[in-house]
Amino acid sequence: MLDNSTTEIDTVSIQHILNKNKTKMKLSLKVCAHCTMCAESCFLYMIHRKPEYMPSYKFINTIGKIYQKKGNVSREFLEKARDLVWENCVLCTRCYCPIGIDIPSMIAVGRSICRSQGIEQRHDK
Amino acid sequence: MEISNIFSSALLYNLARGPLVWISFLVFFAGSIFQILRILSLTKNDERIGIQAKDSKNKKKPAKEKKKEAILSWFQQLKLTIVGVSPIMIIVTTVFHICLFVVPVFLLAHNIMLDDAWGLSIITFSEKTADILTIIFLATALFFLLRRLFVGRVRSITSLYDCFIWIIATAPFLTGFLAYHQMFDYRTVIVLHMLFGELMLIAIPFTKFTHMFFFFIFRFFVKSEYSLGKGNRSWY
Amino acid sequence: MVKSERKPIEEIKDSIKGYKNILNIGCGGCSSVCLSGGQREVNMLNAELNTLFKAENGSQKIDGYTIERQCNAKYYYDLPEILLNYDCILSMACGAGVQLAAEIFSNKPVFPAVNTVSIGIDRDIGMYEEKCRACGQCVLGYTAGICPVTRCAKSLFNGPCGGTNGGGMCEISNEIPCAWHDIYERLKEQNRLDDILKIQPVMMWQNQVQRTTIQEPYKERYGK
Amino acid sequence: MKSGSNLEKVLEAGHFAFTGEVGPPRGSNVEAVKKKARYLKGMVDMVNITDNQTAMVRMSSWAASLFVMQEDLEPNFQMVCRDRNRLAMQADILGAYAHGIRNILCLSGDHQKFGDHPYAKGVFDIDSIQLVALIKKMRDEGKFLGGADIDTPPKLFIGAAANPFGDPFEWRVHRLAKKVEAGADFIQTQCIYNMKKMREWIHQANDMGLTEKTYILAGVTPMKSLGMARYMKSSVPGMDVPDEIINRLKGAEKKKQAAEGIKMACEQIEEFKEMKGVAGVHLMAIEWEHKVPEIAEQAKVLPRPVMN
Repeated sequence: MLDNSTTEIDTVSIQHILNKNKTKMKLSLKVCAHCTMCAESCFLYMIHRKPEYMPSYKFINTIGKIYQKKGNVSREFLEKARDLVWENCVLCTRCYCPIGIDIPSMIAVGRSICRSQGIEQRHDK
Repeated sequence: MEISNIFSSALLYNLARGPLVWISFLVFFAGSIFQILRILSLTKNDERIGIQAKDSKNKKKPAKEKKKEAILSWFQQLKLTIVGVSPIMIIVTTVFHICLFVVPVFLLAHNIMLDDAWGLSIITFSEKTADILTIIFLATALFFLLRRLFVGRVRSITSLYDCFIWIIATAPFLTGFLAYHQMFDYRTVIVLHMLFGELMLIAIPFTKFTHMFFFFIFRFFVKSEYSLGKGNRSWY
Repeated sequence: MVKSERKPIEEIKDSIKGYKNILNIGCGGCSSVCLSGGQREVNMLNAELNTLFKAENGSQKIDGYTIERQCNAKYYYDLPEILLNYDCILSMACGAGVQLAAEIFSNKPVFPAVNTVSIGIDRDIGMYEEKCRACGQCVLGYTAGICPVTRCAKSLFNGPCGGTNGGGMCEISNEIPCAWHDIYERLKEQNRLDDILKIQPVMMWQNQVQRTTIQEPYKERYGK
Repeated sequence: MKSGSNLEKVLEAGHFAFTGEVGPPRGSNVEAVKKKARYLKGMVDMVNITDNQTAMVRMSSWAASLFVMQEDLEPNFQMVCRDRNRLAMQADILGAYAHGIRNILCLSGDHQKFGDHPYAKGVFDIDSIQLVALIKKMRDEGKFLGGADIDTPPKLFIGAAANPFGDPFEWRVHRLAKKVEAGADFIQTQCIYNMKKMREWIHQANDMGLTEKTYILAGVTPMKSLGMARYMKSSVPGMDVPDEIINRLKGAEKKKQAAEGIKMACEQIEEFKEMKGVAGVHLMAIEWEHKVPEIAEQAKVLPRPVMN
């Protein structure tokens, strides 16, 4: 079922990026216990104290959802994802995960998917 | 036939305690090996990531410097780790996972069955200990559930799937507990217990439970800032 | 990115002597990436310092706060209010961050807690290699992507000196590869040796005065 | 004549050149310099005055050169890129020339790490090849590096060093070519022990026509003892000491090792005299200046030609 707003999104190139990182990403998404123990390791979470700054929240709601929808996401979705992977994350690569998930690389894939659709970091904010 | 009758039927009972046990163990072990190999295949035993620096090849190990006397006691250092950040969570999760493993493995009843089948058994807890551990397990599981439902940040990333996984993990213990105490219809409860246990075994390699392998491989064998071992593997 | 390492604890402690309430500001940028001054290091340093303070007389106290990047004023939004309760700042950012913090909070003393080491790459977790000295006149094009200014101990531009040791190592250490040996080998492989047969003229060093970089599209805006 | 130095004249006239070396003292002891110089008087065509050799602080090269001149010896002012930026270099060149110094040797310099001030800031503003080009520009164009005209340009005979042994070997002759192209009038090589490699290198230089454009003086350092040979092999950067040298010294009695060392050096000099492309020998008798007359005698390079 295709959403109308996905028409301007190049799903094929998103899927290409998804496939390139498939095994690692899917496995990481699968094993995440949703325990939220990563929260305090993010200094942005410590400043804002909002779930949207939790490392797990950031990857589950970007790359996680994109995998779930197999790349069929709307521009609005990616614009929201942009804020999660750029505004809410500086990719300082210091997130703690009790299970050992490589969160920064997931955020990085989220960024490259956004970029592939011309959705880039906002500098005017 | 009423639902309760299905679960107390002899057919299901025999199925659950016979072939289904073997099938679930088979699936569990085969699936586990598959998952472990798959996870390992995602990493490589490489000294360095990316282009190798020429010096890295013939770099001698530097002589060990005298370790500076630590300012912080071991306890203070521990407090700086995740243990200090989320102490309750760490204690609860540790207890939860230990019980999850030891209760079924060292349970007397399970070992008697093992003995019946193969004539071998391992040390077991007394029934009373097992009972207490089960209660502790159920309490920690309840803690997780409440946390999932009522702590905002946890709820923000909770889906139905998480609840489903929680049920699979908790149900064998709950039904085992009920069966041991002969609450409700024993026959129904024990069948449910067996079915849930088998479901969990099958689920381990293919669901979120896979973090059981992922944890050991990534925290001990893959190097990262937080690795617990001297891992020298890295993501490819 | 910029690589830095923490100063010895004695030096840090000595620098903030006499200040009661200290705020340790971490940086989520480079010093966080190179494990020298992110939130975790802030917590670690503070724990150590507070332990030492307590052991002495307990009149000093240090707290921590980590911001996105200390080299950009827009990330300082929370700090003015927080700083009302503190009489000095310890910064775990690189030299650039420390200076901006000192400029923004010019009424408060700012002390560095890390030594800025280099512009480098991440060779491995906790292992960084210097790669660039920001000389402002990049020569990597003819040196096969190997910087002679950084990697050659004598910053030579026209080939290896006479000191190279066996196996292509630098004269200063048998464990440091000779930059020019590597340049030669890589260019040979790429069949580009002509690049270094020409005599390279002297460098016009660009890093001898403080530089302000204005990108081309912004030149008009800043009236340059 | 580019400079009119004694060395230039000797080489121009086609004589086999023989040059020596003196290290300035670690202090202001004038007599020490002069004493060392006196041993070399009449024995060599020119004497190199080292410049903070091995990065140890010593009397400055140009100052020691002046004292050597007072002893009627022609100095070769060594200049390393480690200690001076382009301003100081040009200033020293002008001053040295004004005082009558006519030869200069351009070197990168040992890294400061080896010396007594290991944490000094190494200048390395320009490298040795660029220094050669700089001096050539001052001499031939009469211009500073910055382009301004020089009132009375320094007419120096420009030297550069070469190490035929450093890695990568194939590159070494190209580096020589760059130095020649930059304007090196003469080349003094690193101490040579590995004659096989030296022959190969000279052969390459001949093939490339480099030996026609510059004079190559082969570096010779007599071994004082077995210990020195071992030290040179293991600890001196860029040195190639083959095992046969060590073995030959081992074969000699301890007391006769020095004599054996001198004998080996003389054999080398004999070979260099015949080697096409080698215009002379640069004898680096390190802290052994008093032995130079004996070596020169034994090497049959005396008497030195007197030019005018």
